[in-house]
This record gives sequence, C-alpha cells and structure tokens, in this order.
Amino acid sequence: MNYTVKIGKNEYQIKVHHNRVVVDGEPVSSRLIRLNNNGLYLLRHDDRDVEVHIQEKEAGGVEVVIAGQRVVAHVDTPQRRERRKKEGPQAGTVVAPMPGLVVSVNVKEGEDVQQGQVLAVLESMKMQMQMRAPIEGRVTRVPTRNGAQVEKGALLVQIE
Amino acid sequence: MNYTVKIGKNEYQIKVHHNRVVVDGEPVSSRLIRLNNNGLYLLRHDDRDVEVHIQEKEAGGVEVVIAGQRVVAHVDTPQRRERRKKEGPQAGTVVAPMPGLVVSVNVKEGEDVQQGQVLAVLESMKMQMQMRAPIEGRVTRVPTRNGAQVEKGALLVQIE
Amino acid sequence: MKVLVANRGEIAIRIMRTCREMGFPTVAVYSDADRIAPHTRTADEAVFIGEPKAYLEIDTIINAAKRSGAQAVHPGYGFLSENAAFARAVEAAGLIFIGPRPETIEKAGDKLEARRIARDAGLPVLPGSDEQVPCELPLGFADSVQYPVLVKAAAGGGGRGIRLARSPEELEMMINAARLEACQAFDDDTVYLEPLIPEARHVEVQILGDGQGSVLVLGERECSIQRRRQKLIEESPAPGLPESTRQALYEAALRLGCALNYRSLGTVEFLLDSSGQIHFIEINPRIQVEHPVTEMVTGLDLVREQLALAETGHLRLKQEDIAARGAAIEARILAEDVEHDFLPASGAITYVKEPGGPFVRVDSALYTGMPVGTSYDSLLAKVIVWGEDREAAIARMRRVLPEFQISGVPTDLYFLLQLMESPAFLSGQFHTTYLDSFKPVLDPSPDLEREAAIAIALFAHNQREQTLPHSNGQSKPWRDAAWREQMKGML
Amino acid sequence: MKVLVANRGEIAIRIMRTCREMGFPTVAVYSDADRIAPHTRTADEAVFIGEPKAYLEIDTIINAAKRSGAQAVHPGYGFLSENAAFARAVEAAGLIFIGPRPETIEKAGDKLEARRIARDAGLPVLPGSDEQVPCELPLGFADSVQYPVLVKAAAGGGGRGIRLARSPEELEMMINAARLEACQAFDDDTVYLEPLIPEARHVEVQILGDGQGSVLVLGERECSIQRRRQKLIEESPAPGLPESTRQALYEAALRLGCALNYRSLGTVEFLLDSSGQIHFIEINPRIQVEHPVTEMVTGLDLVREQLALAETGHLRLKQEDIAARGAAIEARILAEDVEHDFLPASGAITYVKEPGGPFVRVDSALYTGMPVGTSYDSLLAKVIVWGEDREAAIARMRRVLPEFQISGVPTDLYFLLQLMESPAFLSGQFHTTYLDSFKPVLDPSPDLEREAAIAIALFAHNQREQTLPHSNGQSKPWRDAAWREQMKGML
Repeated sequence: MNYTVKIGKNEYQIKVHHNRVVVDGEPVSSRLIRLNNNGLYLLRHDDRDVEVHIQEKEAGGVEVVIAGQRVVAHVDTPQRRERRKKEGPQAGTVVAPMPGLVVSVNVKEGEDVQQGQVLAVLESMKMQMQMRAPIEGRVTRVPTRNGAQVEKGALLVQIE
Repeated sequence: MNYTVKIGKNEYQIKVHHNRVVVDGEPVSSRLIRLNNNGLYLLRHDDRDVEVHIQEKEAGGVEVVIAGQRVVAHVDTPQRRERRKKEGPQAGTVVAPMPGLVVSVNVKEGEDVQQGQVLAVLESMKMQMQMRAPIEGRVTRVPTRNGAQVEKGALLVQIE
Repeated sequence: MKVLVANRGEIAIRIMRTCREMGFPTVAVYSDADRIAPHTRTADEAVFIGEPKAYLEIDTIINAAKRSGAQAVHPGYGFLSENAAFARAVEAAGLIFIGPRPETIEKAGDKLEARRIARDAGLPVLPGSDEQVPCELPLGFADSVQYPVLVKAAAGGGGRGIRLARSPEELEMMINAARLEACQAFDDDTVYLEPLIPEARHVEVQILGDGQGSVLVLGERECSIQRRRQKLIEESPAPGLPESTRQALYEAALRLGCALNYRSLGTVEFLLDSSGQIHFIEINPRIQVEHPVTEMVTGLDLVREQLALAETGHLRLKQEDIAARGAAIEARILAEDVEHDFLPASGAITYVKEPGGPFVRVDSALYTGMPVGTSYDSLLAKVIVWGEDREAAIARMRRVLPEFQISGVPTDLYFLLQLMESPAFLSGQFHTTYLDSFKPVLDPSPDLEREAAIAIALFAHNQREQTLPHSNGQSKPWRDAAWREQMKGML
Repeated sequence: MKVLVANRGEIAIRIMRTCREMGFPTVAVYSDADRIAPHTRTADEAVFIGEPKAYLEIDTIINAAKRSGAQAVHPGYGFLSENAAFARAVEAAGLIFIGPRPETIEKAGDKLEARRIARDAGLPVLPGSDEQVPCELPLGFADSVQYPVLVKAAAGGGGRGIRLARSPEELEMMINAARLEACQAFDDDTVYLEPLIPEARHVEVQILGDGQGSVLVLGERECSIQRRRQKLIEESPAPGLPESTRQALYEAALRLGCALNYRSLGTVEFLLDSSGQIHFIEINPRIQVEHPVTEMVTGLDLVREQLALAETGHLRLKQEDIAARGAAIEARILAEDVEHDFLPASGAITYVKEPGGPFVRVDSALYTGMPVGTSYDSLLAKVIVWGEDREAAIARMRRVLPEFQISGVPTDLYFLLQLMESPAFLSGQFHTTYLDSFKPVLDPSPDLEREAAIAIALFAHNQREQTLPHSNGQSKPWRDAAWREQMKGML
C-alpha cells in the first residue's frame, strides 16, 4: 500500500507491504508497536526506539508528538483521493458550529489557505473558537464579516 | 435502577434515577462527569469535586483510583444476577491461558475464595502469571498440583 | 485557617498544595469555562461562581468565601491580585487577605505614585516627569520630549497599555492608543512618559516583609526573555551580574520595601542599562508567575512564608537564613501557535506526559482531556530546573523540554528549546528586545519529520489492515484483543 | 563518551537523563520481557539481548557494548553491578567501567574480607569471628555462640541469604537454610555469624573517591524502614543523630574509603545500636536505589560525578564543596499486593498520574499501558521530596503520595502514606524491625470507600443508559460525540 504523508511543505511517499517499508524509494526497517489504547506507540528501528503519540484528527489529519515536537500531517492513499473527488466541494465548507459573534474574519476571497489555517474566530457565550480550514485550497466565498451575528450552521467560508 | 456495589466485606445499595442518587437510603447529590475517554472522571458533589479513575475489569469487576488509593469493587444489578444464574457454573472456571508450569496452587477443594484472590501461579517462558478467582464462591475442583506441566486451556480451579 | 484561592490554573493548584502541606483546608472557585478545570479537584471544596469573568468580580468572590466558611483569601497572580478594592473588601468581610495591605496595593497600582515613593526613598528612578500626560497636550509638548519614549498606563500591568513613540509626530497617536487600551483594560486612561532604555535587561528583586518594619530580600530574577512584554523564561541568579550591581539592587529593593513597610511577598522591578546602571520601574504587590526559580535557589517555599505570615502575623525567617545555591531557570509552556504569530491556541489536550528526574519541577494544570479555551491566559504549565550552575541548569532544561509531550494543541515547547540553544541565551548576553530579532525554525527538524512521516504511514497502514476485515467499523474490540495478546507474553 | 547502561527500569532512565545532560550518547539493552519497557526509548540506541536473565550475562552485555560502539558501561544497581568479573570483562574489552575498580568490588563482595579490611582500617566492626562457618560444625560450636545470632551469606546482597537463629537448637537448621539460599542466589554457600543488634538503626554513608587517594563524604542516609531487609523509605539526614555520632560515621566511612583507595560512588553501611554505638556491616560498591535523597540535600547529581570521573579520571569536587541543606525523604512505589502479604503483583498499568509541584522529584519507569511482570523487582517509581527540615519533608510526602495515581496493579502507596503518618515515623524513633510490628489498615478509609461506591454506581448507570438505546454495542462513538459536545462549550 502506498501512502502520501504531507507535513508542511514536504511530501513523503511511503510504501508499506507486510514488514517492508520504503520511504521515498529507500527501504527502512521500522515497526510500529502499540503501547496502549490511548494513542501511544513505539516506533522501533533496527537500533533505536522512539516513543510517539499519534492521534487522528478530522479530515484525514494526523497529529504526532515526538520528543516534545508536535507535527500535524495529512495522510493520503490513492483510494482516499478517489473518494475525496466524489465527495465534491462540501469538504471545504466551514459553517458556524453554534450561534455567535464573528470576532474576526482572517481570509479574503481568492486567497490560498493551508489545511488547519485559522479562517475566522467565533465568539459564543464569552468563549472564542477558532474556525480552521478543513482542507487546503482557495477561498471562493466569505459571506460574513467582523462583528456579524451568525446562526448555527451559517456558512462562514467556502474553500475549493 | 438499583446497584449493589461490593468493596471488600462491605456492600452499598445505591439507587440511581435521573439525577437522584440514594446511598443505603440516604439521598446524596453527586454527579459523574467524564473528563476523557481513558477512564478519568470527575465526581461532583454539592460542594466538593473528586477526581476518580474508573476501569472495568473482567467479570463485573471495577477498579477505582481515588487520591492514591485503589479500590477493586464488584457491581451488580438485578438483571446481572439473573443473567449470571443462566450462565451457570462456567463463570467460575479457571483455565491456563497458556501452556506452562504450575508454580503453586494456593487453594484446596471446599475452600471459600474471594473474587480476585490468587488461586494459583503459572510460569511460562520464565514469566509468572497469577491466576485469580473470577467470582466469589467455593472451590469445587482443583485438578492440578505444584510442579505440573499444563497445556493451554487446562482446568486449574473450579469455583461455584 | 481555611483558605479560599481566588484563582485558577497552575497557580491555584500550586497554592493549594502548600495549604495541604500546612494542614489548611482549601476552597476553589470555578467559572462556567472551568467546569472541568483541574484546580477544583485539588481543593477540599469547590464553589461555582458563574460566568468566565467571575474571577474578577469582588462580590462574587467574597460571597464564595463567606459561603464556604473560609478565613483567608489568596488571590494568586492576575485577576484581583492587584486590586486594592478587593483586598479592602476581603478585610472588611473579616477575612485575612494573603498579600500586601490594601494601601500598598493602591500605591503600587498607581505607577506614578510608585515612582514618587521610590524617588523619595532614594531609589534610582527612570528619568522623566512623575506627572501624568495632560488631557490636552500643551503647545510644544511633543517637541519637549526625548525620543524614543514609552507611553505607559499609570494603572498598567501585564504589559498592557504601553506604546512606543519614536518621534514627535508619533507621540499624540501613541498617547491616544495607550489611553484607549488602558481605559479598556483598567478603566483608567491616565498615561505617563518614560524614556526608552536601549539594550536594557529586566532584573527584579523578590522581597518579603512582615508589615511591621522587617523586610527581607530573597534574591533576584533575570526576566529579559519577553515577547510582547510577557515574560517567557526567567532565571535566578541573573547571569553575569557584577556583585556590586546585585548589592545595589538588593539595597534599593530593601529601601523601597521599608518605605512601604511592606507586608507579604512583592517584586521590585528594575531595568539594567548597558552601562550597568539600575532604574526602578515598578513594584508588583503579589506572588509572581516566576516565583519558583527563587524557591529552587533559596530552598524556600514562598507560599508557605505567605501563609505562615498571614496566620501568625510574624515572619519565620531572618535575612541571615536566606542563602542562594546554584541556578534555576523557568520556562513557560503556553498553548500558542508559533507558526501563526504566537496566537493563543484552543482545543483539547489529548495526551500529556510531564518530564521528571533530578532537580526538575513541573507546576502544571494539565490532564488528558482538558479543554484549552481562550477565556483566560494561555499558560498550561511551568517547567523549572535547577543546576549547580547556570550551565548545568541550561543542560537540564535542554534535556527536559523534549521530555514534555503535549498533544491536542500547539505549544511553544520547540520554540523554547531553540531559545535555550541560541548563542545569546547560552552566553547570558541578551536584552528585553531579544525576542524581536530571534527567529525560530518553524518546521520540525528534518530527521524528526521523516520519523513522524514513517510513524504516520505505519499507523495508517495498521488502521487499514485492521479495519479491512471488519468493515462495519467494529475494529476497536479486535485491536484491543490483539493488544492484550501482545501484552500477555510480558506479564 | 558513549555509555551503555546495563540496566532497566527507573535507574536506567535516571542514568540516561544525566548522560543526555552531559552530551553523552546512550545505549539501552533490553530483554524479551522488556520489549516495550520505557528505558529503551529514553536511550539514543537500543540493543536487544534475549531472555529475561540476559541482564545478568556478562558476555551478552559486553557484546552489546561492542556492537553499539559504546566506550563506557554503567551497571546501575542490582544485576551485574556488584560482579567483579563483569567489571573486569568490561575493562578487558577496552571499555570504561563506571564504578569501583574490579578488585574493590571483589573485596566488598566477600563480606568477611570486607569486615577484615574495615577492622584493619580501625572501623568499629560488629563482634564475631571474621571466619566462615565450617562445613562440618565442630562439637560444642552451637553452644559457643551468643544468641540471637544472624547467619549471613558471605557473598550476600539485597537481603538474601540471611537467617536468624534464636537458640543453639535452631542454629544448624538456619545455617543450612542460609547456605541453600546463598548457593541459589550467589553460587557460593559460604556463611558467617553476626550478633543480632536489638533495636538497631540502619544508617549508611555515601562516599565518592577518585581512586587516587582522594575520598569525599557526601552525608548519611537513614534506611531503617525495611521489610524483609528491603529498604522502603530512606531519608537524609538521619533524624535525631547526635553530631558526634554523625562525625564518627563520616570518619569511619572515610577511613574505609581511603583504605580501599576507593574509586567512584560507594555506600558504607552501619548499624547504630541503642547505646548510640556504630558498627560497620558492609560496603556497597555501586550507586544505591536511595541515592536521590543525598542528591536533594547536597544539590549534587551523583551520576554526573560518576560520569565525569569516569571520563576525566578526576573528581570535580572537594570536601569543602559539599554542604547539606534541609531534609529529603524517598518512598519506593512497588507493585505489590499489601492485602496478600506484599506479594509482587503483575498486570498492566492502565492509568498513571505522577505528583508534582515544589521540591518533589519522581524517578519513574511508568507509562499507561506498561506491562508489570514478575521477571524483575517490583519497583515502579520512587518519589523523593525535600523540605527545609524533616517535618516539612514529611508534610510534603503526605501531600504527594495521594497525588500519585496508579491503576491496573496494586501498589504500596496507601501503605506508605500510613507509614508516613505513624507516630514512630513522625518522631524519628524507629528501628530496622519497625515494619514487623507495623500493621497497616488494609481497607480504604470509609469516606473514600463510600465515594468509590457512588462513583461506581454512577459509572455503571452511565454505561447502562448509554448502551441501552444502542444495544448492538456501538455505544462508544455515541459517548465520544457526547463528550465532544460537552467540551465544546468550554473552548
């Protein structure tokens, strides 16, 4: 099985077949051993062990913590790409999860955004929520503005 | 719903109905709030919060950790008692989970045992395992002895 | 003495810990946003106080104290800790305020008044007028000022209400901006001017007084590593400080403490200019975030001294009991997005593992499952290390930061590690503007990133392999069974 | 200097932490039973060594060191740490042995030889012959002995191979029992007799030598709280010790250290009888489990001193650099079943939360999911607290133990807490036999038990309510969604 792992600007092509792992064409000897049911794993190389915490996020995102560093990545398989095409544009729809006040809108139409980027900040019951981009893409609609009162489910940003 | 919680020699009769809790006839105001998906809870009383870790064990056992103290309890409902009756004696069957050497047998036929009591110690691949009583009851069969080699699945102790 | 802690987060827990050691029952207060915050379950009792801003409501806190039967109130830092009206209300309710006298808080809170008192006590105070900027700027005012100049709110605190003006043209705009922020934050738009000291270091002195004429100096802290005037790393002793300067700082702090007949803990803040001269800035009448570095070098529990004083009216210590040993450094672990201009981050902590071992202290309010909101500051935990000297302490901090694992929200952990490894920090040669020019690497180190990529691919592969034969989504029990099987051989 | 740590558990992690701080790469070794033990991932490299007993195999460890390119080997405590042949093999392989010279280990390992050396060096040694008990007991031998008497294995260690004979009738049986155990444990059935000192305290002195004539004394530790001759709680300084006795202990330890031209860390163990006399027992040529209490009062990192000496051949310290401050106490957290005669327990750690805050240190090898087997000792973690005096340290330990949450295996945490609250411990008046008569309360405190019962009933009720509408067992996603909903309001 082939996996494309995107971390920031970098992409890693990783092939996993039984116990063989090939990273960007280079075979490595690494195994992932589950340490508990809460996301803790041991990445065992030939001569070295590394503790990692792995957590699935929404929209194919994965959060990894190693040695005090936190990496947010996106993992893809050919199948997932296929599925995503079928799902169409609604993957890039950001709506208000609760009624509230739009404290700030951080993007404009036509702007390119990264997955996870904060698009807008919503305040509700004195508490603020950051609305992040579920996918990478271009902003096509921003039908709201700073200071607007919005209902739950109101479209805030559309990304394509 | 009525719950019987057994801790050591003590039994607590606890009735829970919506937000009303009655312990041994005395109403208390307590709520259990989940803190995460790993078993951490907040027990909120009127004027006091207590952090508890709760973990289900086999055979209706529950392990609770509060303030550095660990309590192993058994919780029962009328339904469960009914079900247990139907399940019959196999609930009290202790078999070897792997092939190994019986290092010690700690109980005799006719002896009364508590749930969780160590019945026998099994050694396999240089490692020892304590075989504990899954239920409270009387030992009816002990078809093994110290030093015996047993196969996986061999009956070690029968409790009724 | 039953103590209500009118605070939240790590400082509430830290205060309650010492209360427990001294046998004082504790009462926590918690708002709507803190319904499952960890400080409530550290206390013996917990009182719900309502909206997120309730920690700032004097009457609400006093009522909670009365309802719970508390005899004393510890304000922690932030919130009502520097509010003289609060201290007064606590005492008016017949309770002990664990902190300075209300009038001391009042004087400290008016930065101009504090300057006057310091000047009268013979402290070196930053040049400039002790008068506020008039509402209507007189003709020629802007030209009479030396630039660059700081416009500061007289009621300021926490780095708010401060603006820098570089030229006469900028002055009026900056005065207005500072007034606006000061008015919003402190309900008081009084501002004053203070010359900007270039290449200054921020050094502060911890004092402890009994309010009866006795004031002790508990050493100094170097706090120049700041971002947006928020301290990020603090240490004691201040590196490379000439002994004569240290003595001058202690003497100045002592003089001010005596002038105020200071009670409880306080911090006298100074700027150290490039010529080695010290300049008084302000006095903080409360426990500081960074107090643990002083604790680690002196071996004192500062909260214990506060509580003992509040209970008995007497200090347990004399100046000759105070001795510093080695060096301590504190790093503040914040929920913030280094990649997005250090914006406070929110989310839920999905994993946390705190560091440990010799001479490491963690003051934390973290647990797995904890919501991280934006109602309060972004401080998640503090890591404090001690070493026999600064070099050993830095080596320890560099060992410790990568041991701290936090998942669920971005933090400044990797940023702090880079800071610890930067030549300026290592040499001890840095100023309050150091972070303006310090540019962290945002991406993870290449080896670590590759490692993460491998882990993720293997994780995705495992998920897939295990879900394939159980495509109804029932994979978890199967995985649990596999894990138990794996564990079995090891028991 | 690349260091292979020939150990596991908390001590391996503790050594690796200091290596990292000093910039030394580390190599872990791990057995089949330690495939997912935490020390492997604390190291920079990890080498698999085979069966659980591989930590005791000299060739296996030497091969691992060579394979990994390590330049030095740290043995920790236990396993091969007191094996002179191992130290010799390490040096023969061209590697640095981080510990005493092999000949010192050899002398220390033969308790009779150690007694002779101590006696020659002028130390007060327990009365009795320095000769072993002959294989065939001569006629009248049993009657020539003063009772009660201890039969001890000459090659002993860790409390094994020791028996008490109360009368001439018991002597031969106890000699045979001690021989049998000694033969099994040490492959050497040599035993000797030592008078039993009633109401004795166990006090030991930490020494550090450079192997070139310089020996330092780093203070003493009180370790009388023992069960089956295994220390459970240790502290420094020893409570209530007259200064003259302390000086006598230091002087005796120094004399022995000089007589052995001691290199690296060592512990000289003494019994203190009820008249205040000290008696040498033995010398432990390695780092001790309880070394952190000395670290906390002296501010030294003992492993750092070991490593620096091993690297440079010189000590960084002089006797005048050593100063003790305050009091430290260590408690050993063991996986054991207090209700079932303290039998070692096995299982898997399903939850762990370590304590924190001021002057608290945790040396641990715990993580959620960790299998606890019976292949090795039952030590899970050590909690060490410091206070300005013994009272403050005890108060802190009483605060800290209830903060330590461990689920999945029974531990001695509640037992330790009761011990900390017992009048004899509080007064500092206890002997090595204290735990024979100390009877802990086994059941949880009634309030806590009732609380647990309520929590369990509510837990069972929640499980039921949530599984009822989804009787297909698909309740977890539903619960997760509910939890996320609950969290949302707080973000």
